Amino acid sequence: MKNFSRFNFNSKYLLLILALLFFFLPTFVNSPYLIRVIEMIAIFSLLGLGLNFLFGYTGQISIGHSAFYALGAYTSAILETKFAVPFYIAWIVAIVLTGLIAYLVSFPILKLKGHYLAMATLAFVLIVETILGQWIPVTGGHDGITVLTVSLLGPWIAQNLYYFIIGSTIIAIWMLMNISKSSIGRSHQALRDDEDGAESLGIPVKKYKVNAFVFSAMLAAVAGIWYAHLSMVITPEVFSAGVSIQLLMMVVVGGMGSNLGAILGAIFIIVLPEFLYDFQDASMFIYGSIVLVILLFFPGGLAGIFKKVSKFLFHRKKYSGKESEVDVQNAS
Amino acid sequence: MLKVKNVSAGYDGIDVLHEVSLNVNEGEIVSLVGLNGAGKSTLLKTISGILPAKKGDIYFDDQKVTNHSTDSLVKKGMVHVPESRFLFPALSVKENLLLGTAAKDNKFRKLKSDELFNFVFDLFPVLKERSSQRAGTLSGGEQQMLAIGRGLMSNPKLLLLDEPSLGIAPILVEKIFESLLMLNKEGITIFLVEQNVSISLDISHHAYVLDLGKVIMSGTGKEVLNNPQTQEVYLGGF
Amino acid sequence: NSSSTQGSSGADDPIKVGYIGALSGGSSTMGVPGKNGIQLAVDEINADGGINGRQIELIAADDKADPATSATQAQKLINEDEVVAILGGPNSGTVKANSEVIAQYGVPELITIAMNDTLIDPNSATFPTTFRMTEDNSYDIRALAEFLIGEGHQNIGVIADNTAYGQSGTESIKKILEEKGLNVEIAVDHPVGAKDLTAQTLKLREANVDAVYVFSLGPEGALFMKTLKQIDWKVPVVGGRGLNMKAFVDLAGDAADGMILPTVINPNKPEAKEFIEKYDEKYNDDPTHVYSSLGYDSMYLLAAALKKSDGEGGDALIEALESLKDIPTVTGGMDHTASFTDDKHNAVNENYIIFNQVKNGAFEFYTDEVESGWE
Amino acid sequence: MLLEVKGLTKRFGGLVAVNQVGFSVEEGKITALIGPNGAGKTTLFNCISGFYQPNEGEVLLNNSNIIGQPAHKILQKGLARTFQLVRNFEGMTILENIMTAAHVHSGQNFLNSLLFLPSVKKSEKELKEKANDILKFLNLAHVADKYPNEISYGQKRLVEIGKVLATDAKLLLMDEPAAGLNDSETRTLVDTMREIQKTGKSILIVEHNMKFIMELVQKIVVLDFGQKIAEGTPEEIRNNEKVIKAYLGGGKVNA
Amino acid sequence: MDVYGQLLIAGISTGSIYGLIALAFLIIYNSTQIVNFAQGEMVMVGAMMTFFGLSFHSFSYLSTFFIVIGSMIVIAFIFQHVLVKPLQKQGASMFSIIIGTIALGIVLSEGMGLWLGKQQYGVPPIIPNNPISLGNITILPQNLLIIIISWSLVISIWYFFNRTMTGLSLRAVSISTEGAQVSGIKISRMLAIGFTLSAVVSGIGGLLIAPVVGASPYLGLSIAVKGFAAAILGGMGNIYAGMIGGIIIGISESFFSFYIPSYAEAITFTIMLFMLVVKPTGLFPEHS
Ligand SMILES: Nc1ncnc2c1ncn2[C@@H]1O[C@H](COP(=O)(O)OP(=O)(O)OP(=O)(O)O)[C@@H](O)[C@H]1O
Ligand SMILES: Nc1ncnc2c1ncn2[C@@H]1O[C@H](COP(=O)(O)OP(=O)(O)OP(=O)(O)O)[C@@H](O)[C@H]1O
Ligand SMILES: CC(C)C[C@H](N)C(=O)O
Ligand SMILES: [Mg+2]
Ligand SMILES: [Mg+2]
Repeated sequence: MKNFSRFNFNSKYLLLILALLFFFLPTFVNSPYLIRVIEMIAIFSLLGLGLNFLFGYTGQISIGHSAFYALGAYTSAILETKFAVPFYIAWIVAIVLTGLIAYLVSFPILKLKGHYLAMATLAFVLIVETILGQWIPVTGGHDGITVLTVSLLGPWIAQNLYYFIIGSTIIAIWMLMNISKSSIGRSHQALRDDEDGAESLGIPVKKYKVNAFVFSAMLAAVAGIWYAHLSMVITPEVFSAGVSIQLLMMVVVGGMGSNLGAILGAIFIIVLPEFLYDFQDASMFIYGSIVLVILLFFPGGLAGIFKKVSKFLFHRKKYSGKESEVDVQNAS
Repeated sequence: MLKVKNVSAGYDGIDVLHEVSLNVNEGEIVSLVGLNGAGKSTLLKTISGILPAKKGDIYFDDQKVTNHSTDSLVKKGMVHVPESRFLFPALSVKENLLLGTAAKDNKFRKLKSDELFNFVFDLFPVLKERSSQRAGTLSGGEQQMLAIGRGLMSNPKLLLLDEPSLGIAPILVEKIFESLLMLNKEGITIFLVEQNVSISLDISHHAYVLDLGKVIMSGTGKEVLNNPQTQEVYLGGF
Repeated sequence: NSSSTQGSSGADDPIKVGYIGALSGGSSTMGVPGKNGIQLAVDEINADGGINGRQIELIAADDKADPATSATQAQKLINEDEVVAILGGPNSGTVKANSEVIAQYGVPELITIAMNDTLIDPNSATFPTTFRMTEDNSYDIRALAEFLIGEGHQNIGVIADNTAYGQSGTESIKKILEEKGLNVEIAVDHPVGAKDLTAQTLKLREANVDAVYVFSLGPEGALFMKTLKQIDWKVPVVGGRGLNMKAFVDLAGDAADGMILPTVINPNKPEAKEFIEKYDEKYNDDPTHVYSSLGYDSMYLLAAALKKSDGEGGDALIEALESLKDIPTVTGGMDHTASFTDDKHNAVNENYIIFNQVKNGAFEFYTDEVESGWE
Repeated sequence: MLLEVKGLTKRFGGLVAVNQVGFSVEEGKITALIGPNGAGKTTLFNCISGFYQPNEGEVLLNNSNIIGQPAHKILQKGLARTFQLVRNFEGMTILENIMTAAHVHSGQNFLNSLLFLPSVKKSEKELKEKANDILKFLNLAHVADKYPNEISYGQKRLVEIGKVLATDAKLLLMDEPAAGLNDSETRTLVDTMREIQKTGKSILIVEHNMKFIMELVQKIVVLDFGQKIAEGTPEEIRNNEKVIKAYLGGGKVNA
Repeated sequence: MDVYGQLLIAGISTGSIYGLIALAFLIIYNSTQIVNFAQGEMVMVGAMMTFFGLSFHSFSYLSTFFIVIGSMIVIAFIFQHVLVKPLQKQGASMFSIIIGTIALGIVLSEGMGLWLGKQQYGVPPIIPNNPISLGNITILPQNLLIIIISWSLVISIWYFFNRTMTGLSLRAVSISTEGAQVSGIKISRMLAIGFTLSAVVSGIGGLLIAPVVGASPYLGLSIAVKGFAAAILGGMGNIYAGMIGGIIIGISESFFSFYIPSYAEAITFTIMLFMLVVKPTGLFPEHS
């Protein structure tokens, strides 16, 4: 169907090349700024991939994804800084705890559908945001928590955090790629299209929804951990409901239902503003307009454009052949 | 009353109908038969303006109405009861029926029922019983009755019916066809797509056979029904 | 580690200075005038021959009041644009996020507007190179505490918004007022964009306080004043810096009359008057001139240090900043001057705060005889 | 007995849609459920397949009560159903639709799919083969790569059948599989159903097409106003006065 | 005792604002199935145009009212013809349309900010704002006005949707466009009515709240969240439900703000979550 573009990395080789490229990038480019931008893209890709799986694949809307992003970041930061827990344990606890909370929340929440689900997830992030802002002894309130990355992780890991971030993102892409070409992936799409229909074919709809919810929350937790250690200070604003809305926008602009789209969306949302500085006051206005243009003229999102371009470049013959076929039909 | 001239139409660049021509004269019942996928529903959708015609022309009451909007055609008296019914599942039976009158005058008028209700309720008493039930919870057959009932509410001149017997119990199918005859006698022209050819051709003045988007045969209802080819393809085996 | 590579290039190249603040979103009410004030100063300095002959180029980055964006922008200004110094914006939260990044590179940051108490600590390991033009919340609060004592109030109630500004303000108010022997009977908060503050107001009234300290921004502050009027509770009110918005008096109408609140610009001061005229002629987007004047002063302060370091960044500039002494400012009392030392990174000195009083729906000069300052 | 329904009742507010109905389906046989519109046939199907909770009664599948179990569990126990109105997964091709229907017994789960273990790869291949076989069997091979909204109504009905076949269920509940088909197509469907029966499956059908029913089934249960009014062989039912009066009518339709 | 009465009055008047925004959500939803995430920005446009008329140009209230209504009609037109129609034409999913409304919201607030400035502006009250007392309880005339106008709007629009042919047709279009088509309903006209009505209600909302909370290009989000919550809590299928949802949220916020202000909003949202879990399609289910 046209609504959901399902363009994906169709080869593991492409992924491998990407992985190698990003692993060796720092040896060629010596720009901390560029590295930071790539790190932020990777973090948002993790968020986008998870959300896309939940939303583009399973059809469960969430306007509360930044709550899980926050849970990952805060849990690891609190454990490391307030309880002196070694970072590797803190990270595992953060991911597992976020998954657990997602699991508990998903039971009542996933009973809801469509707009009701949207509101419930929005309420969830607003509640989490309030707690982060008000529970001062634990979360530091709006002053947040300062994470002294170097002393917590040791200089070597702190210096090479980039590889952890990129590595985990590549693994996440690989996993989702696997899902999307397996029967599990199709079953998730099936319940997106018709819940009763899926249920009648033996697909445990509820369980699959919960799986997707928990998995995407855990990916968000990983993103949160990276963000906390990269930025070294976390405050509730970083994880606000507004960020959740941005994430949703990112997935749709990238191309709903497409893993590639989630990544292109992340690039878009991080990089575009960098180009808009020259417009100063008008930058957000232009940003919003560009999003509108993409939605209006490129239904498949950025992934759709990407697909078209690459089809044009690499399969020129086949493509133009098909095109002319259609033309003849139209003319007749 | 209805003239279809060399109409081609289809979906997304793929033509389903190829230069179809046919006529429905005022006061007649005309049937269209054909195998699954022949393009019968596509033709009805093209006539009623749901689907654009890519080529050819459609005349209604000697007026060219090719690609006119569905609502303007309903206003002119052409009503389509589609195969997929397109009811309003969340609205009550009564509201569904009322909406059949939407085209008549769309002022900010207050809702009220009129004698048309009684006509439909006489035809399908069960709808009266269920008048405040949500259409979405009706049984399959009840929904079909509601779709036909809604079509009748606008007091049409020409009724395009796509498989009215779909999902209807035998005893009621008889009743529906009797009513069609009655409606026809009252002056409503009917263009009918029906799989149950033995009964539909039986009451039709005229019939066309569609195959792969082309009209391959036409004649009076009886002629088409008794044609050996029809017998084999459409009645084969029973 | 890379501070030696920063700054000084060719003698004719402009000296690049960055500004990170909210240029869009709600906080742009402060961030944009801040930037314009800086630009006004830059234009004047350049017209005047620049920094020892070199021009200043201002590169402004929009952080949308988002901490994550702010940190990335800091990275960009330092690594790509190679600025020698960064002027920090109006939101404490984003300044906090970017100053950690900036400090890593040994680049000095001079905060223009943000007031959180914890932003400045010359002896901290994480942001030893952060400076601030304006003073912190505590400075304002001390001044108002003295005022409250002078008026004979004892039991004080606090209402604040639940942002970084309001929350840290409340903490500081509690601490300072108690220190000064006053009693903070109750503190309530409310979300930004609240449409109604009846509950909070009633709660303060139930607590029987002698005076109320409002630490919210303009619109909610006005809502509070209107609610006071509605329930007919005539209690003396003092406010925080965030109320210095035209929206506050516009919305409050006569409900805010009599209220005392601190500001940084004294209309009777010739330098301030001149600034106001120049600024309004060019931009006219900051009716209270609080944020634009702070930006303006910040840039002059930085320029003074750059002259000393001869356009050099890094340690040289930090040293230069730390040795600034008695630089005149358009903000502050009649003859206020600013200075830094190696353990005083807040620029202002005694005699900085001015009190306004709201009268007939406008801010009016009340007094610059304000006892205040550092402990 | 493969399926036994006992004293089943389902109410919607004041309306008793199914009223104390009991009947059984024998292994390997095709049984029909007929009755006027609104008699409660679809409601009964929904109760048996786990989509509705009946107010009273039991449903025994292989002698164990399945009431209260979720629909997917009931399918895993071997009972599959089609819907009266076709419902396909719009975002997938017909082939993928069928593959999805075969998913339950594929052995794939979230974890092994995440890692795409060799077993998953193998199962994917098997699913595809199985789906292709089913499409061939139903004469739908040529629409394998089309999307559901691109095929005709009759084809959609066949896809519905394809899906329940793919689930490997032993007992298939079909709601009006012949609706919208013409006589010759119905004839073909009869053959198809017999083929299905030969593979050892049992079928319970709701259908208004009497030619189809009389030709195909071994036993008929008749509902009217939610109650069972008759049960017997096609021959018995055809001549049952009550059934003629309530349902079959004058016989013109069933000529 | 007067404390509770006062809290109740406060809850009802903020609740009425939420209810009014919810009404605007519900009008669009019940005529197009679209949840308009730019609803808050539409209210913002109403508020900013009020400021524009009253403070910028010192027009009278009446002319300002017409300026607001006029600009809302323009926005409704843009919304329908530039955003929704093209998206629907390309067969975009519900989600894409929601994101489209979010993007439109950004464009509206940023565009407004570029035009009239990104400040927060104060707007004078419509009627002299001296508190009226009812026994021990007092209320501001502006709040009373909000309550009266929003309730009358809800009642009249409910009547329109449920008791007139056009209203029924609007609901029909939202349920099934195909069904509406074959019933002879002129869909584009219905959409235009739905969009305009919703935009006008939002504009009136902006006009009413501007004197209370001021006008700023960025006031949309917070107000939309509460309005959306009110609509969801009430149930999206009923025009009046949003007002009741709004009142519940308003009163809950008011009372919890008294006892535990820091968590009042969070508690209100938690209560809403619980209510949703019990009644997954709102207090007044979509179709009773
Ligand atoms: N959710 C519901 N609420 C109220 N009434 C309902 C509901 N579902 C079904 N009904 C009613 O129950 C009766 C039985 O419906 P059911 O769908 O089982 O009939 P059926 O025998 O399948 O008829 P058909 O042959 O027309 O499909 C119908 O009259 C229907 O209107
Ligand atoms: N929305 C659509 N998009 C693309 N192709 C379609 C669409 N609808 C129908 N078709 C194709 O058009 C052809 C004709 O379909 P149509 O529904 O008109 O057939 P029909 O004669 O009514 O068949 P039936 O008896 O099964 O209802 C079919 O081959 C079908 O695959
Ligand atoms: C009100 C402003 C002067 C203070 C600023 N919002 C801060 O965060 O410190
Ligand atoms: Mg058809
Ligand atoms: Mg049925």
